[in-house]
Amino acid sequence: MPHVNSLYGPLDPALDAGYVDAPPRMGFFTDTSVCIGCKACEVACKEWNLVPESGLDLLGMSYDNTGALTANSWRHVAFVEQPRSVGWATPAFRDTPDGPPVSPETAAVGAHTSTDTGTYPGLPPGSPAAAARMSGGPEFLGMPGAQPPGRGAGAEGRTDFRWLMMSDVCKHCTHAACLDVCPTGSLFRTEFGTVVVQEDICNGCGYCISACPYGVIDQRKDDGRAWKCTLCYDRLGVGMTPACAQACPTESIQYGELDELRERAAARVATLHERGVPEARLYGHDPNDGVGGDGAFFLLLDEPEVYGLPPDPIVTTRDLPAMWKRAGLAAMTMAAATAVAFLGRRP
Amino acid sequence: MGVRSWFEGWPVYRQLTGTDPLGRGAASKSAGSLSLTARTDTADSMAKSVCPYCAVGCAQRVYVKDGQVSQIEGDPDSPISQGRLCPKGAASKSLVTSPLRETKVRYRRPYGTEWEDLDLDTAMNMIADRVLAARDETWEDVDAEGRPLNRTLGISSLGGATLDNEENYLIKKLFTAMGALQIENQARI
Amino acid sequence: MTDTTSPVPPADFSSYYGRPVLKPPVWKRDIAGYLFTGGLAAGSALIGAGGQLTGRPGLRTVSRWTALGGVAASTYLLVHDLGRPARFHHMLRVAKLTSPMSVGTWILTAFGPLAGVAAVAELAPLLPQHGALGLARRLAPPIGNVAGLAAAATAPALATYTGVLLADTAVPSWHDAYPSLPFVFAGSALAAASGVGLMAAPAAETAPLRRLALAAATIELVGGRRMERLGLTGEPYAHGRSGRLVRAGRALLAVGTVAALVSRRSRILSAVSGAALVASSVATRFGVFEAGMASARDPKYTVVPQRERLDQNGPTAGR
Amino acid sequence: MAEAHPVGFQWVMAAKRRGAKVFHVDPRFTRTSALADSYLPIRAGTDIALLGGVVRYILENELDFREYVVSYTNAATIVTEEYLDTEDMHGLFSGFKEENASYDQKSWRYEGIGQNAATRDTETQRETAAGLEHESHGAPVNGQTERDETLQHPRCVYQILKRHFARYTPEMVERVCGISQEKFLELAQAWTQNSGRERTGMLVYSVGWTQHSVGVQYIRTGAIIQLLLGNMGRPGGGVMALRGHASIQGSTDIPTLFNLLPGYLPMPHHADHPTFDEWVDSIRHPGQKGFWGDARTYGVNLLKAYWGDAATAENDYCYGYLPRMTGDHGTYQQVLNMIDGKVKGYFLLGQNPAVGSAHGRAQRLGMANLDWLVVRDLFMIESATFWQHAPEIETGEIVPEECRTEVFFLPAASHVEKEGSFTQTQRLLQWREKAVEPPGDARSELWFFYHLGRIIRERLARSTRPRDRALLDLSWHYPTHGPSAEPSAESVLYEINGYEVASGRPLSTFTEMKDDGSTAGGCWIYTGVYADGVNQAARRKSRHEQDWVAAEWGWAWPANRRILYNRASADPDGNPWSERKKYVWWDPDKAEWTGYDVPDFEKKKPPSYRPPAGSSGVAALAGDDPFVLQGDGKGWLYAPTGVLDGPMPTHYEPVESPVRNPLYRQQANPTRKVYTHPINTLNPSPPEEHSQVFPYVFTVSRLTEHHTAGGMSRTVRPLAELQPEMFVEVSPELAAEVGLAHLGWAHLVTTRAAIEAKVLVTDRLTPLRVDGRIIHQVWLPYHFGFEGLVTGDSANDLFGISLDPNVLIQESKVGTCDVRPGRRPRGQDLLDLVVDYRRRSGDLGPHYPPQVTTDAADSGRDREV
Repeated sequence: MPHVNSLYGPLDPALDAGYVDAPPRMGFFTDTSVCIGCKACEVACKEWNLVPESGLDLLGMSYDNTGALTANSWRHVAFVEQPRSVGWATPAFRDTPDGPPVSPETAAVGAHTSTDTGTYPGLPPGSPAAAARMSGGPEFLGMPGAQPPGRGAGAEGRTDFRWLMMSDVCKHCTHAACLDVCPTGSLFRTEFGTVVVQEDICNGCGYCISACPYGVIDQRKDDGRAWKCTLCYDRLGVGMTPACAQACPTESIQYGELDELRERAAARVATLHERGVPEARLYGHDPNDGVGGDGAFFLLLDEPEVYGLPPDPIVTTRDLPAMWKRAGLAAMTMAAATAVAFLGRRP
Repeated sequence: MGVRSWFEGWPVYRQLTGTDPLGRGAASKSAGSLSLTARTDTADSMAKSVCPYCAVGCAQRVYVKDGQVSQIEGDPDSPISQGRLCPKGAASKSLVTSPLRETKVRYRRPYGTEWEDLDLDTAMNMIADRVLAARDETWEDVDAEGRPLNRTLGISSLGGATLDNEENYLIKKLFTAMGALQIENQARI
Repeated sequence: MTDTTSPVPPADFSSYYGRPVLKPPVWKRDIAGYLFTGGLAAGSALIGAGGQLTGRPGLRTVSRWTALGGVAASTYLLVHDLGRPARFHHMLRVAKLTSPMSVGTWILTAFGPLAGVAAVAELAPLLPQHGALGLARRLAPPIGNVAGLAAAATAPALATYTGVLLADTAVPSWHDAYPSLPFVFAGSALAAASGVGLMAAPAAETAPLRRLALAAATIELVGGRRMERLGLTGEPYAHGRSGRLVRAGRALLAVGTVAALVSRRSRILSAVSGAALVASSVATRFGVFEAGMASARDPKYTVVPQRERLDQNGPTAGR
Repeated sequence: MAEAHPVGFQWVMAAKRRGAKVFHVDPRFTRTSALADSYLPIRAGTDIALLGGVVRYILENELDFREYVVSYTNAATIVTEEYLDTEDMHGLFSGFKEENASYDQKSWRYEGIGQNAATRDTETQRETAAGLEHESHGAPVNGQTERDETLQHPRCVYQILKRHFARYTPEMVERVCGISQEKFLELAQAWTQNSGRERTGMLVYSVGWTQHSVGVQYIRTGAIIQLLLGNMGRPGGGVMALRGHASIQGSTDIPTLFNLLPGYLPMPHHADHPTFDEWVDSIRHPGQKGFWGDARTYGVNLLKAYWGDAATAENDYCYGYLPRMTGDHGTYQQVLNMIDGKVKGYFLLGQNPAVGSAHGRAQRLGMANLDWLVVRDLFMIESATFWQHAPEIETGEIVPEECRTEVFFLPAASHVEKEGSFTQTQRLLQWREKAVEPPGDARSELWFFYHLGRIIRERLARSTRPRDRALLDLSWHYPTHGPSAEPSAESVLYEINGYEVASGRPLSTFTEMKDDGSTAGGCWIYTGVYADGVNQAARRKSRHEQDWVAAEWGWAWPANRRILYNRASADPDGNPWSERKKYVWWDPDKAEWTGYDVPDFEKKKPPSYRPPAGSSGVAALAGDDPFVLQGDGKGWLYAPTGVLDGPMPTHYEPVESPVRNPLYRQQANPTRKVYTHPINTLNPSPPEEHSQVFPYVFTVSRLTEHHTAGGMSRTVRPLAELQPEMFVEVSPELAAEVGLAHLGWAHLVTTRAAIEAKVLVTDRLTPLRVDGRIIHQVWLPYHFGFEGLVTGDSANDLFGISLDPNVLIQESKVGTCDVRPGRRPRGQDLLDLVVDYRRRSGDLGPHYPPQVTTDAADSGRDREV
């Protein structure tokens, strides 16, 4: 029977999806504070899941030439260059004779770029203004391009710099809108609590794409179906680690039982705070959040939106009962209006 | 498939009768998902290998199905790599199964403008002819003072450092016996 | 260095290279078209039933055919929009209350054949008087009447579920408009169906349609009034291409309704009012559709409201 | 390290998690910098100045690990008074000979030794890259030395070192490297504080360090620091070379290098080694300490393995068959000879010099002037299609219809299509099993060379010419199997390992080798890899089933030893320096060395052992001489012989530099290898005029997403898409100065070539203040070429050819260039552009900067000395 929390709040999703003796819920903890941006996850995923090519254009978004999670990129490593220091490091350019930072301007240029990812909507163009702010750090440093960068004056020199990297992936939400809106049952909850597109079922209706609050799921142009991370459902079934987590050289991507990962993550944040990295925070770990907690959650070093993540997503289906009520009311109004119109005085 | 079993397999029926009324999981699992398994599990064989890119020496497992490489991934047993691979190592399957790989001998004749096909045996014999000819043409027996040289400077070789030790051994052995001295490797570069 | 002649104005929110957080819907215009045809079919089925029950055979016939046409077009558009059209029947694997599209599929599955039978029953007078077909000629009208009423019974659901269809997404302007969309769509469906009736049905039978047009306009405008008041995510309903379409829809609705009310004897004015109502519905549907697309393409509509919520309340917690 | 060796970097991250502090020094802020605790932007080519600063910091503050330094290094050894330092000679050491720009090392010797044991003059050593022989052993020196263990003697190595590095002050580091004093001191403090009994620090470099005209001395400087801090031979210490190719270590151990035979035995030189005995003695240096005393055995075993029954004591084991060097026969000399028409045929075996070697244009023009070229590769690489698609086609320098080179492209087997062993960067051999058959005509190199040898031997079967005896007598019998008659790689490994001739029993260790022809073995340092007839390199015992040293995974040379010189992990008495850092120690109860690893010491020789007077070889090693392959058993802070450009590292500017050497009048390495070939023109550098024509410093390296010349990555879809275009990274300040736009085009010009690239303007690059000037650096990946899924101009085309004197490796990590906005010109206009730059930078003829600049009057402070 559906759980009282079937649409919102903390929940054991496998149990809710009808699995009687489900194994523990499995997930990813992606610790961006140790990510080296090597993209092994992107490649290992493609190799295992036979994911096609996703475009051969230089995007100028730092070292990100993938651009976004798409149907042809189930892992996406984001790169953000910012003129501020990461908590653990000595300011990178202390005492070098440089001018003001350029990262906001180059980010703005990067926002314009595109590549044919072979998917739809793939990598839509961005807004330069917003891009500029991201690379200006949390406090935007002002109008980029308003003045030419200084030449060695040193006074206005950039001292602080950090390069954030983060391997993004499907969040495998506790309350997965993509799954709930799927009209074919192609998207389904596995016994591991993960969310998977069944490629033998999907008919490419595209509803999941609009429903995902993270912009994860996407459609392949040539084949019409929706594709995303399966958390390597086939590997999980035989007790293997997902391809990306297995490849990840620095344990930035950790795979395991979600409960244990959450404990590990909390400890990691505490350690980082102790070591002078107050900007470390978790994202998607909280079962009380708007999607009931993510099966794939993150340790971030900046606001989520800087990495392209929504800051506080709420699953759309939370409001579904209210929506149906409104629809019912509207339907009754419609029927009543028709009745009144016909039952009214004959001309 | 009988009507009855078809009906009982119909997810709507499963929704109505099973534990998953919302059709979120158990009820909507497809035939494909039911039979899904990791292809490493169904491989015919697995070879223990080593990544061909850098010198860290990450261990790889190479899975083979029907005579084709079906997957290459890190070997978790390795004390060096612990099963991890970088993007290059992770792309090893694409490397060895790439459609861009050349699998036929190609020949460009002097002053030619196009590649031509050549039989492997023919190529081997032609190369042997040329090696012997170049050696004879440029052979040096002794130096000006009569000290032995035993060599040819007419033949050069430059090897990549993805050659196996055994290969390097035979290369060096053969060239040395041939008197070919100018044998070099990426290790110089 | 960017082109320093066109400095980038600072934005008041962060994002990843200004790229949208969401994937804009992949639905093509097919779906906007479907919103219209589905609504038209539903409204027409209701009007058909009204005509049937109030003895307006001309109106009944026109509406039944419109309903069938609408539902046929809807089905075509829905299937056509699929990435894998040959797998349209996979929609019938499951019945999911959480999926408005699944619910809608089942509604359509019920409505479509009923509307079809009701419409086909209108062909009875063309059948011969005797023989097997004569039997059919005699049985068809009552079957058609039952079917027509049954179709009408499902019609309001068909007209309004599409509001949920759009609202049950992460698309900011659609989701936030969830209280309004079913009413807008209900009104728009009635307006379109009334419009077709005004154009095609015998003038003598269209009186209810004039009242219905007024009711439709009332429902749509009252229901839709909240859309622009959504704050940031209401912006696309008022601005840009989508805003222009929505405004055009309103204007046409007003024009059509007034024209319908004053047209009474004028066949031409009736037709004009009908056309305006139909056009209004088309414009409204496309406007709402485009507004959602616009809101998904710009990260502002995703990030800013969420950021404001966070700043005010802290992280969303089990509310 | 995160960029080029991500999986190795996991151990850095593991250390960081446990509290290690990570410093990263690089001209540009990389993925490694992003994770480091401190990043030091450095001017490319100034590492010795930085590390020299650390040496000075240690010595001035007496922060060395004194007990280790006194006992295990040559710090206490007294040097002859003939020795003169760079302090006295404007940047040269004593013994410099202008006529051949090389050092007579006689004056560098230890006190009390009549003469350094080097038997070959230093120019010959340079020409034959003799430094490479030291990969497995120290340079020759006599065993017994005069010492002052108080380290007070003015001519003891400790004091010499202190004086030599005295001018490498934090201020000087800042002036030369552009690294602030504050940053420098942070590094020096952390390094010294994390070394000693309880702690060890590790220095990690990638082999870009070797690609400098002073590359060997870079590494020497690192080694000096690690010796002073007691970080050698101990867990968590050492100097870690991150090599860039799967078996590049193996390629020097079992070399395909002109100057080496397997096991670092030198290829004979026509003048120095006319006879077998002279050859052997030149290696073992009679009277010297250590394992090279048995060089004769190693030589005999190699020759026995090569020529089998034909090799007998009577014929000096066929020593006469070996070809002889007369000078430099290295790859760059070969290429210049190709251009001059002296080379007939060229084999390229999985190597792509058209992209991967310095001076790409010279490489391609050389290939275009051969009789024939054999390319064996997986993909159609640039070096196979130079006659079709090279940039020189566009400029008209290569015309296909006029290019006579006959090209054979033979598809190669991939690493999963053949069996064999790779030796990774820590000397660990790992065997690969064959997974599938190679497709079509693809074959292994093993197949190719075995069958080429077979065919050639068949052709010559009836030859009576003496020159063919070496081929006909060659032991060339390897079992083959399968449809394509693939030779057995294990049978080759068995021969490499060595065996008893009579019984065929595989040898277990090289100490079982005999010098009487009763054993044969192809590479003495690899003996044991096939011990007991078991392929030890194929061992794959899971890390979960053994300790952290994991001795049962693969096999490391020598003798499966994982840390070299690990005797130094115990104190002179044989006890671990500390419980935390214990590794190998003396067990007095069992009277033997024991520990986690195979002790790098004679198992039963007690710490208290002192050699009797007059002993030599292994017996001469005292119980506290941990550096068992060094002639005096000590780690060398000062190299009395063997390093051709000086006994101690000295900062010289790169051959192409916009900066006058702030430390000495001597500008660049005076002993570097120079090729005065017309094609190899070099940009002028101070004190010459016109150096401002090439005002910017460029450096190249790898991206994580690509591999070397791109033959294995630009052809692979999931990699190609991750870095799909050639680009150049520039700082915002340089972009403003030159007028470059992010994602726009730029081209870079040197006297060799002009190449174009997309521009990435990034804060990750910064200008540096060097000696009062602002120096801009740009960075390029060197992966791109004109074939493959993604293409672009090759960065290596920009370089000229200047080599390190010790190992003849080219300076391809730093050069000067001009940077201009927009795309480069095409065709003849491109040549005109380069010619124009040559005209502006002096003259049109080939240009070579002077080797010696000590009399240049412009130099700064070093005259005050």
